[in-house]
Amino acid sequence: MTKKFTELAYTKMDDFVYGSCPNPVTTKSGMVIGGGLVYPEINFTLPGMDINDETMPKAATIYANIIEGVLKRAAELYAPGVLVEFETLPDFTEHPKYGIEANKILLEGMKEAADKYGLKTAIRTTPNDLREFSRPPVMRGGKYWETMLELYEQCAKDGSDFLSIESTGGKEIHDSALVKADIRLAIFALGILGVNDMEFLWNHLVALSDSNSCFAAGDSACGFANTAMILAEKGFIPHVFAAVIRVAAVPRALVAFEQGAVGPSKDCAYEGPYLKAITGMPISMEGKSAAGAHLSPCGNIAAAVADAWSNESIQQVKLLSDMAPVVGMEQLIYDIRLMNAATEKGQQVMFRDLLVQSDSPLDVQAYVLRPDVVMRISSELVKTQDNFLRTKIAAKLTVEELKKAIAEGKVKSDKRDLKWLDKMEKGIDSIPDDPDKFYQEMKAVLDMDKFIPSEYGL
Amino acid sequence: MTKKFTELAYTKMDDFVYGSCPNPVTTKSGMVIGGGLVYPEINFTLPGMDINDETMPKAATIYANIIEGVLKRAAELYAPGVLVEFETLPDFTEHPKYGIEANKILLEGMKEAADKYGLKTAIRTTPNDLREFSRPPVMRGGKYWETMLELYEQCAKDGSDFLSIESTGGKEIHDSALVKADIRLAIFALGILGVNDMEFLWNHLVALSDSNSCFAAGDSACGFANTAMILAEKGFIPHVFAAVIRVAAVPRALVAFEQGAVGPSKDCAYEGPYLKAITGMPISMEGKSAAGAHLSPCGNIAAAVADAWSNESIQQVKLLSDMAPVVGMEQLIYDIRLMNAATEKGQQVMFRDLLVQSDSPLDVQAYVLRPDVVMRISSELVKTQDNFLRTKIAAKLTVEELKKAIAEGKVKSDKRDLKWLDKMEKGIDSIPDDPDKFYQEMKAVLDMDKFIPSEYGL
Amino acid sequence: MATLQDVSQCVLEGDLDGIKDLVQDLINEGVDPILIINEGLIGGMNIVAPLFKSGEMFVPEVMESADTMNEGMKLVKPLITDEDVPSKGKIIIGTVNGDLHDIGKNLLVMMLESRGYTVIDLGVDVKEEAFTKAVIEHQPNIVGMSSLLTTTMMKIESTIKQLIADGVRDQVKIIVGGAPVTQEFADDVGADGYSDDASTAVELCDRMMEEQCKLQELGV
Amino acid sequence: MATLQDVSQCVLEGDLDGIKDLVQDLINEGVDPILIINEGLIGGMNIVAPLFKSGEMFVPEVMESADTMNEGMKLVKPLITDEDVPSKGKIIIGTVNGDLHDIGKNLLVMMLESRGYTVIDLGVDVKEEAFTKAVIEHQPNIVGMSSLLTTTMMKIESTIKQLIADGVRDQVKIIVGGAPVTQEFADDVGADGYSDDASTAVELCDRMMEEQCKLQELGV
Ligand code: B12
Ligand code: B12
Repeated sequence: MTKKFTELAYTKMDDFVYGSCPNPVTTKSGMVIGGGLVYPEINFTLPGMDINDETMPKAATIYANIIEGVLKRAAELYAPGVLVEFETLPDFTEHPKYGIEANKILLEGMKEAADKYGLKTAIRTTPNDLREFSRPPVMRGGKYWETMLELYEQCAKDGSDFLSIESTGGKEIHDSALVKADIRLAIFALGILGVNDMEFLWNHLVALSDSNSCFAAGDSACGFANTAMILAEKGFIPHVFAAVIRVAAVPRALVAFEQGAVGPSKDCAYEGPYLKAITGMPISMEGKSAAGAHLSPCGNIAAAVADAWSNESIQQVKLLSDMAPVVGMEQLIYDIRLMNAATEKGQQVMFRDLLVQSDSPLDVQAYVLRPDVVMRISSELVKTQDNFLRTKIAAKLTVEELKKAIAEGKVKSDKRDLKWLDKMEKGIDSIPDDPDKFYQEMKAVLDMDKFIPSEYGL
Repeated sequence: MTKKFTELAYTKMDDFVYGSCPNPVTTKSGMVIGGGLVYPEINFTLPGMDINDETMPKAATIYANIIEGVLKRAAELYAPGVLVEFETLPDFTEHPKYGIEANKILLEGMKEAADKYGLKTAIRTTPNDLREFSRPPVMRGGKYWETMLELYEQCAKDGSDFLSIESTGGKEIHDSALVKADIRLAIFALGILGVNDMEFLWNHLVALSDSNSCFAAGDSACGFANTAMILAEKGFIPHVFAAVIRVAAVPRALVAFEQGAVGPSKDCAYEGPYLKAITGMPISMEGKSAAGAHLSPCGNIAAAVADAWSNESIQQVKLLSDMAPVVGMEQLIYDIRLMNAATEKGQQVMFRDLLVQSDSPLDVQAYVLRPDVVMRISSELVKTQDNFLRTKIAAKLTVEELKKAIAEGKVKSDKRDLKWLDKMEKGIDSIPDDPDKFYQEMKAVLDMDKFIPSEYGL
Repeated sequence: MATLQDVSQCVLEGDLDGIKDLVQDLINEGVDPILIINEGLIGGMNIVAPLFKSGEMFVPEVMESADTMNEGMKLVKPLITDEDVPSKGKIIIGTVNGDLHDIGKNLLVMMLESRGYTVIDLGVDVKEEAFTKAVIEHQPNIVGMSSLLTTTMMKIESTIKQLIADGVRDQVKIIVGGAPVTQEFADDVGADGYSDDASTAVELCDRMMEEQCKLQELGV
Repeated sequence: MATLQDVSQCVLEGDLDGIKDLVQDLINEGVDPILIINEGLIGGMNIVAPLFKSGEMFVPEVMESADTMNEGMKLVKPLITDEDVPSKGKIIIGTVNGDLHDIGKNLLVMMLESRGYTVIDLGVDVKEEAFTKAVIEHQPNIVGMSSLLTTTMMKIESTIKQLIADGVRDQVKIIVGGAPVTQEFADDVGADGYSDDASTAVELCDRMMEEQCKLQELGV
């Protein structure tokens, strides 16, 4: 019963642009995400504090202040609507009552803003993946799984519009792949462990969403590709490695949509453009206006085909003007005003190309987000339905694209990049097309204390 | 010997665009401000702390960390150059040795970045206007004046590229004009007190710059028009009042250029577009990326004709990604990348118009920054050389522009706006064209405890 | 025939010309001056306050209302003793040592005055000792300090220390505010209250005064 | 004939295949094993460290160098007593209670090990008591705690309190780090050191160990 994506959602490059997509999603309040306008997606988090029964009232007040502040500013700046994300901190998932309470506070704040300003809003609830609290992670049952579902279900019932997660299946292996810049290990983690877990997880989340009249929105390779991006940004691993991981993470994220997710995909999923190209569903992205959460080499290009534009998250601390989330809201709104103004004038493609042009020659990670690159690679990915093979192909094609781009001087590169691209190419080519065979090969090097094969259906 | 501006610096609207101007300025490091590219102007300030001999080493370390951090990030993101602003906190002007030390630390950090990354930089040194520490302010002599000059002179000798100030002459009267929304009083403060003080002050600063081979860059109506903007943003005074104050502040700021300043004008001088239209000299502006310093209704349009793009200033505090000034640097660079990418493609006018279109229909303060409005009003301002009359005309024309725009539905307005526009119009019309006559009239309502006429040549 | 409601309406509208006749009428009719003040004049400002808080009135309008109220007061005050002039409490306010930011503080003063407080404005750049001196001289219920600079916020702390050293800290409640100031900072330096805008600052003072009354009733 | 410099070059290049022959050669030539370790193997890592800090080497390359060093160690270690194996000090490291962020801590572990420290990695989500237990068991010189979440940074404080309560706080130096942690926070909760990246963290540990040595020399 899973969806198959056998062809691209776009035939014309000019349609592949921010703000609109073939399969928009309409929220309870009537925001049409992917229907033409880019919306701001606001994120926030608590300042330094402990979470327990004693401090929860304080945390509740902070959330109430945040939502009141950001929506007030959004109304003052005439936002066309606001997507709110509640990404839980671990305590709020471990103790679902905390998470449920905070989620309700946000829903109330949204209702108040609707009454007071007529502001349209919607909320994405994103519990953190609790399952990794077991070491090795227990993915398909047990108390963490149950607890997580409890939070999802009640938030859905309480009125959340979207459910998301940054799931971590396979991360326990991928972490060492990253610091070793070991592409074979990474592809195993993403293309076998990650993909298998996504099938299990999103099958459940879609069912849960369907029966509670909310939307399953999508996942993020945050624990994989964003960790890689941060490590590359700190100069710890080659940028080309992070770029390849980004694209290799696409098939894993795609699984959510095969299982029935409808978007907008998670803001921190920079693999979003590929998802949009393949599924035609709306995506959320983050870039320069998320710099308070993490630095990145894709500040502008990330917006090129985004349908929601996010600040990723920032603590409730006071800056000189106002609280940091209010500042984030203001910046997001000005960004989307500009994008939407271009659309209004029919100049969205031109604006998209400026976003692209401004970043893509400067970093390989930005380069792989170019709409043309996205389309080229995606058109190959849809030719197979095997998500492991897709992962391998994604990595291989990215290496090829980058070699070519570097050779043609289309993107700045580090003198060490070619060596690493060669190394990755060799690694990828040594991977068999059959996942079982690959798993057998990998057993020799896998740290079996770190993961439980049966939790991944192996 | 003062310059006269008798005609506009532009004949074609399409030339009036960000990044370039008829009279660019070349820094010691070879950055050409107004020569085609928009540069980031980075600003920062200390976190909560006392300043004294004991804490100065700590403050020095903080400044050293800031400059190292921001220039490293600028280099990583391939900034074409960076303008650094050192805007002193009062202690650093009152005790010039502190200010001189901090300025030197920044200069050293800039040198290091040049050596390490080949990054071009320049520094604007902006002592705060110490003269208002006397109450009523003593503007033309005394210890505060001497102290301030001491700081300027040494920083210039040490290698600063630009000297600026946010001077406050007349603010002691303008403050109450603002909270009363009293346009007559405001015009007196700006057009007589402000203008007179600017003549005195900038005559000195230009001489000082000339004899120390640095540039006199320009002033800002921060204490006048930005205070108005902030008050309007908080809903305390009508937005239309703040919009009129903005334009009424232009003649005052122009005085610096008459005295020989060459730009780039101060970032927080949102009156910059008028200055550029009239003088053809480069301007610095701030908008959405300065939201951490203050919220504003001009986040995008502020960039429309900017030659440097600033974050105004933010404390050295840690956000989740990095220190706040580093975050600011990243955001500025992505903003200017986009603007410069458009220029590269020859699309700068189109991009300018998007910046304009995205804000100008939504707030009257944004509306008065429209390039066409700027040109129209400026072309009237150059017809007289009397800066008092210019101030009055600026206010009058702005009221007319806004009435027309509101009537034609070109800009959103509050239902109370027309009443206030009428009120202002009456007030302005009641002002005689002769400044002496006006001063005589005003004597009846002026609080003579608050200012010393002779300090303004009255 | 003028009513108390006419008076409060007149205050609301900031009708400086109309207020005298209305108040004089009521005085002539023999209405209790205290009633004119509380239900007419201050009554008007009680309508103004929430309108200001919700953004429906601008500061200059509030100031006109306050001026109108004061104009009315001028007529009524001579009819009652000084002690009977209702004051919600006495508040001393200043921007701290080294800081010249004025406007936030001024708005606070205006809002407090218009809500019935007696306010002594010490101005800007107020040295630590000047606060003590003012406390001794004016015996206020509340001391307010404004700081807009990260490098002067510590002066809030040094001022509180000064008040302690001078033995007057316990006589007053201390409230603080300004751009870099936060509730946490207020707690850290031992202030009694913080607010980020003038309207809620008034509410804060109201709560403090109520508490003080309760404590007095309890004889504490 | 192999030289000590060949060994360190081999470590720098992360040449896992070449190291054995080189080290064996030196052993056969009768070179002092301690010298092989200090000047050859660790010597190589001493070149690696600054290259990593300045961004000229990537983590995977540093890891290869470290692996190469360890491969060489395997041959030398049997020739000397355990006490003679040089260790700069013993460090216990973990990500605090409730926090699963791993990578920053892992990099720290790797850098410390490759600079000659003996590191015991307690993993992630390490409860307060588990830190105490590990201190008692391993008697480290330094305890490192990593926290990446604003809601787990307080666990640094509670862990330090636990160590105090269990009477082992004074036996160790405590260093802390992670995204929300700052020097100020470190000072506030009573940690001894903070660093925002792995390279300077090693330098921090070096300074701490030096101090400890000096104190020991003084007989303190
Ligand atoms: C990668 C990442 C993840 C990965 C972790 C992968 C892994 N195996 O560790 C995944 C996706 C799993 C993840 C999960 C979550 N994360 Co996370 N994550 C990040 C991210 C993007 C980068 C962290 C990282 O690995 N950096 C690279 C390393 C090398 O740097 P580092 O950790 O800072 O370490 C260096 C220094 O700090 C220092 N150091 C570190 N520790 C120590 C210790 C000592 C003693 C010393 C001296 C030095 C030191 O040295 C290190 C090397 O130079 C950060 C963003 C950020 N700004 O940090 C968010 C971030 C920390 N995560 C965040 C959140 C919210 C979460 C989740 C709750 C999200 C969710 N709802 O699912 C979960 C929580 C999981 C849990 N229970 O802990 C937030 C925290 C917000 C907050 N309130 O604090 C952040 C800041 C992102 C954001 N802005 O929203 N995350
Ligand atoms: C206008 C302004 C000025 C004007 C002041 C005009 C005047 N007459 O007051 C001028 C231009 C003169 C000025 C000068 C300077 N300024 Co100034 N200024 C501002 C600005 C833009 C707005 C302040 C304002 O009036 N707001 C409007 C009022 C209504 O709001 P408010 O002051 O916050 O007050 C409200 C609440 O905070 C609260 N409140 C205030 N006080 C109190 C007290 C109590 C007891 C309570 C309960 C509540 C309360 O109620 C008020 C009403 O709602 C701020 C930006 C900002 N984010 O605040 C910078 C800002 C404060 N200034 C700044 C700086 C650096 C300076 C200068 C040093 C600049 C220079 N180099 O010349 C000088 C210093 C002068 C001095 N010695 O003090 C920085 C401070 C940075 C830092 N490190 O802290 C800021 C943050 C701007 C920035 N981001 O760079 N400034």
